[in-house]
Amino acid sequence: MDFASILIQTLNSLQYGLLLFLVASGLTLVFGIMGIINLAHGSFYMIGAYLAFVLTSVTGSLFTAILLGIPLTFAIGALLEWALFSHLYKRDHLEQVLLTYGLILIFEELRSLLVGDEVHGVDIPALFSASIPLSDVLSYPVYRLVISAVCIVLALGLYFLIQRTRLGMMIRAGNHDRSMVEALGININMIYRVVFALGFALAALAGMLAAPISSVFPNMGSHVLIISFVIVVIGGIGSVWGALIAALVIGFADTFGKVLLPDFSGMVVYLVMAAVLLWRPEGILKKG
Amino acid sequence: MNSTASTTLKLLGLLLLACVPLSGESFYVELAAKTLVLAIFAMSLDLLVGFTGLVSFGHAAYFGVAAYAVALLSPKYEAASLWYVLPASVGLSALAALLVGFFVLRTKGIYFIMVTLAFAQLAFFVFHDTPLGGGSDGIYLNVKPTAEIAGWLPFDLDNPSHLYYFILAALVGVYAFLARILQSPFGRVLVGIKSNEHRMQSMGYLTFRYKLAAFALAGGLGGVAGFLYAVVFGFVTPELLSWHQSGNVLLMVILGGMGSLPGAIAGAFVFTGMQELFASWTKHWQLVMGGVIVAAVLFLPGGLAAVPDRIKRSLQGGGSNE
Amino acid sequence: MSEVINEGLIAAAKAAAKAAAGSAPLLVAERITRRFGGLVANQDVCVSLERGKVHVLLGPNGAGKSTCINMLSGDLPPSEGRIHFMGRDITALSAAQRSQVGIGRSYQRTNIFPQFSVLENVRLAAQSRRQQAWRIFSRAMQQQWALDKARACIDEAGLGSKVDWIAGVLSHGEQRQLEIAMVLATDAQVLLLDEPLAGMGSDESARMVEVLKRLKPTRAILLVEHDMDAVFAVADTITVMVNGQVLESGPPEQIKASVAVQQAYLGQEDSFHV
Amino acid sequence: MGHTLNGAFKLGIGMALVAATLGTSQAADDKIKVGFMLPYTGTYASLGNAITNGFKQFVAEQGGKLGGREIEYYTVDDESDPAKATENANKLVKRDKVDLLVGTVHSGVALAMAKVARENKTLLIVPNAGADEITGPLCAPNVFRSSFSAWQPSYAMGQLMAQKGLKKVVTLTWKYSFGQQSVDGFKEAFEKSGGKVVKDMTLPFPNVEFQPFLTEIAALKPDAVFVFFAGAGAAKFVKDYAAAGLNRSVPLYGPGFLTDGNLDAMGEAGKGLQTTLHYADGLDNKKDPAFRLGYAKTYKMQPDVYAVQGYDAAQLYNAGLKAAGGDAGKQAEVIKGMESARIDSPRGAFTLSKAHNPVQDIYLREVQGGQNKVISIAAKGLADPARGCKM
Repeated sequence: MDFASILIQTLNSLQYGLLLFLVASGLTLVFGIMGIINLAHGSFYMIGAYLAFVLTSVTGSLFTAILLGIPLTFAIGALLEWALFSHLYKRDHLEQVLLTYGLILIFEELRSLLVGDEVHGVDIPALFSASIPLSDVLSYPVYRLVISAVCIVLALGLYFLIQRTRLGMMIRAGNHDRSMVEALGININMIYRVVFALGFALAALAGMLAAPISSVFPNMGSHVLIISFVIVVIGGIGSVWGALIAALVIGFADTFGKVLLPDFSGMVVYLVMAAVLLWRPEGILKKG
Repeated sequence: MNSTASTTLKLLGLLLLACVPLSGESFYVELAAKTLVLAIFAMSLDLLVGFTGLVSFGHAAYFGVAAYAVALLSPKYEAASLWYVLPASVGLSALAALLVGFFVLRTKGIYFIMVTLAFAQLAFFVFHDTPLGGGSDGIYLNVKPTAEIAGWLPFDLDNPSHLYYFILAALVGVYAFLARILQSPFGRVLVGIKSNEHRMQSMGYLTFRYKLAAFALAGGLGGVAGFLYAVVFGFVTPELLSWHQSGNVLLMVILGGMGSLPGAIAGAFVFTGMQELFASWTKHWQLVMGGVIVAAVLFLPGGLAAVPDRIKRSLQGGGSNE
Repeated sequence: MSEVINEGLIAAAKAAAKAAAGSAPLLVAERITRRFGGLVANQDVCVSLERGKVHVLLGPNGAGKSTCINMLSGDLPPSEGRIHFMGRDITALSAAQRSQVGIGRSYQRTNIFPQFSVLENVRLAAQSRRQQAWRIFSRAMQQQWALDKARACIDEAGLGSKVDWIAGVLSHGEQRQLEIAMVLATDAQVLLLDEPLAGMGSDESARMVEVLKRLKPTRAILLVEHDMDAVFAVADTITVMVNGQVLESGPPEQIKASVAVQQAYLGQEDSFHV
Repeated sequence: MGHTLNGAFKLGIGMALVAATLGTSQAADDKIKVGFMLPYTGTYASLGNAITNGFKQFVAEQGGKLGGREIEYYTVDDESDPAKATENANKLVKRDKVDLLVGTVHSGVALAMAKVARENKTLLIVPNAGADEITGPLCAPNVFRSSFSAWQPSYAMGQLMAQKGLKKVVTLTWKYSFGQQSVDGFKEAFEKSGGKVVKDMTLPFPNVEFQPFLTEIAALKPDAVFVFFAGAGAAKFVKDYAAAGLNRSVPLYGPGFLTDGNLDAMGEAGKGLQTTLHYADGLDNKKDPAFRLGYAKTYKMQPDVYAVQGYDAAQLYNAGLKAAGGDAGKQAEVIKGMESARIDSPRGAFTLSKAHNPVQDIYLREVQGGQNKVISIAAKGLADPARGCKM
């Protein structure tokens, strides 16, 4: 590989890693704060992508679709938490696995009933449909840069939310000791609901952003789910920053693995995980 | 419930299963054979989930490793010897479990669930991506292994009835093996680990080793099921190692009630039965299945396992009509 | 895994234990310190346990007694300092390995197998002394030596009449006795007992004190306890801890007379009236 | 022993459930039983439906009969899942005892079906799956194909690209046998005519993150790129290729699955793409317009190549049944009739090779105005070499 290719592949790695971060951050928050293992998180990504498709075809613009989609998915998330997940906090992990596994089946079939099984494309908004020439033959799509930029902004937003706001303080407290939070007279149920809805919205937003470049198709959530698990394991449960680092590591490992070790590309990500487990069984940034 | 009655019930169940090939309906014999294979698979996972307290969400990996081992170890157009491929494939799956166990048993709780899943995915990609496994198309086992020993053929796996009884014998064998192990000092330690691992450690048990042994053992027994699956269907694909497969077998264990070997067998039958039944209603049968699962978790804490107890209790409650 | 590497060390410690059965202290902690992040839970604590003696650890809640016992039992690695058992350094051994060399403990919160019978609880403890994991086909209930030993330890702990009961339905005091039986079944030379009398009625306490007295001659005992009557009934040495540090250590008379101890306990709910 | 009782009790429930499904009765009468094993859910659902529609359209044109006999349909959704393929095929073959098995789209599943068909001597028509083996090493007297082999469109494309004077080509496909067979067919023709494949790249199916490969293509700067992709992944690939600006400097070619059914999803990015296939829009024969009109009337949508393949599967069986006087039991005569049939297909008439694969014209098509317009015939009467077939 020449230098220019390496640079461009680096750009690819960053973009893929940042998108994965968006999905995994919600997952790690729900894991860390609520202690719930959620297999349906990949479905949230799928729901986001299909929402982007449906809303874009109705409204004609991905912008509008995303603007409508964020509050909508937040609301769905809160509803799900109220209806289902709030019953799971005191149950053991096995029952959580079971219920969220059932949810995957339900979401996929609902998707099949409501939207069908065809593959659909979502148009890139005209504003970002250009490409920037990087070498004499290759251009880099502006939209991919936009995705990276949005992800970075959201990561900063999450940082601000968790470090600087009252909600963030409650989230951090809940992360360490839920009985302490309750002792402070804070409504822990409300925190859980907000965190869960936030996780749902983040995963769905990732799906919406990715829809134009990945197209929308059945079972698109399951690959994302397992990669997100790997990211959470590597980063450490509950650690948003661990998730960011891990997502970037995975982005690089996957991108360069594909080109350099094509026969083993699917495995590279998991080998990275195995190495981290040997080194630090609880992830690179374990929470207190 | 005394033990004579329970033994009688078990023998009755066995008799019932033994009668299936007499029906002569080859499709249903094969369906029953598949269910028996899944029952073996479910029992092997129950050793981990129900008896040792390790919720593995990647058990399909060992099932798949053994299935692939049969396909890869058999010559393309000749029969391999059963007495070579069976131990080899079971050994390989146990070895894979030993290796994976060394990593995953360093973690606990949610981590353990996710890490077992991720390692199963790694195994999936070994067969999916590398030249070893033939990609997503899988590999055919063109000729079933032969049971011939020095010119003498005790039974013929190409004969569907022989194959069925071979599987039934394997089921009984695995059941007896596990039942015996659970009564041994080793088995008691596993149950102790499930109940209170920390206490086991403070009593001087190096629990990691026991868990690793259990993990490898469960992997090997899952391999028995994988071996039989490959022989029944003559075809292996990476899907055998997929996380849906791991999820389904976990479901069987839970449906049957964790920590009960007959329960695991029943779970496999209930699962297959539901699948066939729902699929005959609607092509969106997974919606029904998903709904049943979610409802079961919400409204039946303790799972289906608790249902007979509930019925018993309600029967006893209304004892006056007897 | 460190558990595997230290096999040789365990064997050596066991051999030393047999050879040195006699006068020298069994367990010695030298200036052990434990930090949690910025918080110092134990600083430079020294404890020494001898066979035939009961060493009591006293102190208000949060003084660091449990942290200290956790470091001795191997549940928590010390941040600094060394721990010796019969002259061998065992600082690096895990809890399971320390149990194997002869250090047994009970927990502040009852820590048993509630679904198992009393016999099975103790039998499992006895079995831990001869781990023959490869014998997966023998029946646990036919290992006579383990059953005999379990029954003997249950008797020793005063639970002889409840052998076949399910542990979870025993009274609180009986569960504490069960814990003692389990520690005994592991052949422990050193007993680390974390508040064995907590939550007991006076009858139960008296019974437990009898048990402790019976055990004392053949073993070294570390006792964390708040019940002053019991403490002075059995103690040979008392160490008082405050804020993670040793305030004073010596025979009961010395502690009773100590001005520093009196001051430290002034205003405390459970200040001692002797 | 409470748990044993529970276990036995549950075992009873399980048995009852299985018994309940056993009870589904099978009507026995003198209709011909046709079993569809096709994907009706999942990614390939629309293909499965198109094949079924095509088959039924021909039957409807014959007054609801084939070879003068009434037809009864049995349907199994194969979910494109190879792991369930043998079991699903057995449902139709062993449980329902169909006279003709029709299926399927996914090559892996089709291979499993071919195995079941061979073992049980059930007549099988494959209406899509292009795996070379089906009419190659695994060929059998009772196994037919109404579609194509992976080799056919790719070989035609290889010839064509060499004729265009392209020298240095990079290939990219999913790493499964159909993709690799496509690339092999292409390479065979292209390198025979003096071209050179400078790099073969693969990615695991159904991975769709193409960006690293596009970067690699840009670094290699070939004269052209040959790809095999289908369905969702194909649409995405074409869009990514255009977004990377590669379509301006490195032309893209491939078998027609790249664009078929994907024209809407690709949008602008697909414009001008040239592909090879055995079917196209705007074909110059009499059969096609009539077929299209009839299909559109019945199903309220335009037919595609899959509908054609289903339609031809029905034609093929019709020819066999006629030769046997409508008696499906005389399998040898049915097979003889099918082997010698000349099928008047909407794609243009074709006959079958010795290995039972269509000998057919392969068209060069170009994406114009939302259609795969035929440009020329890339290969006339192209027959699959049927390597490894001992029939």
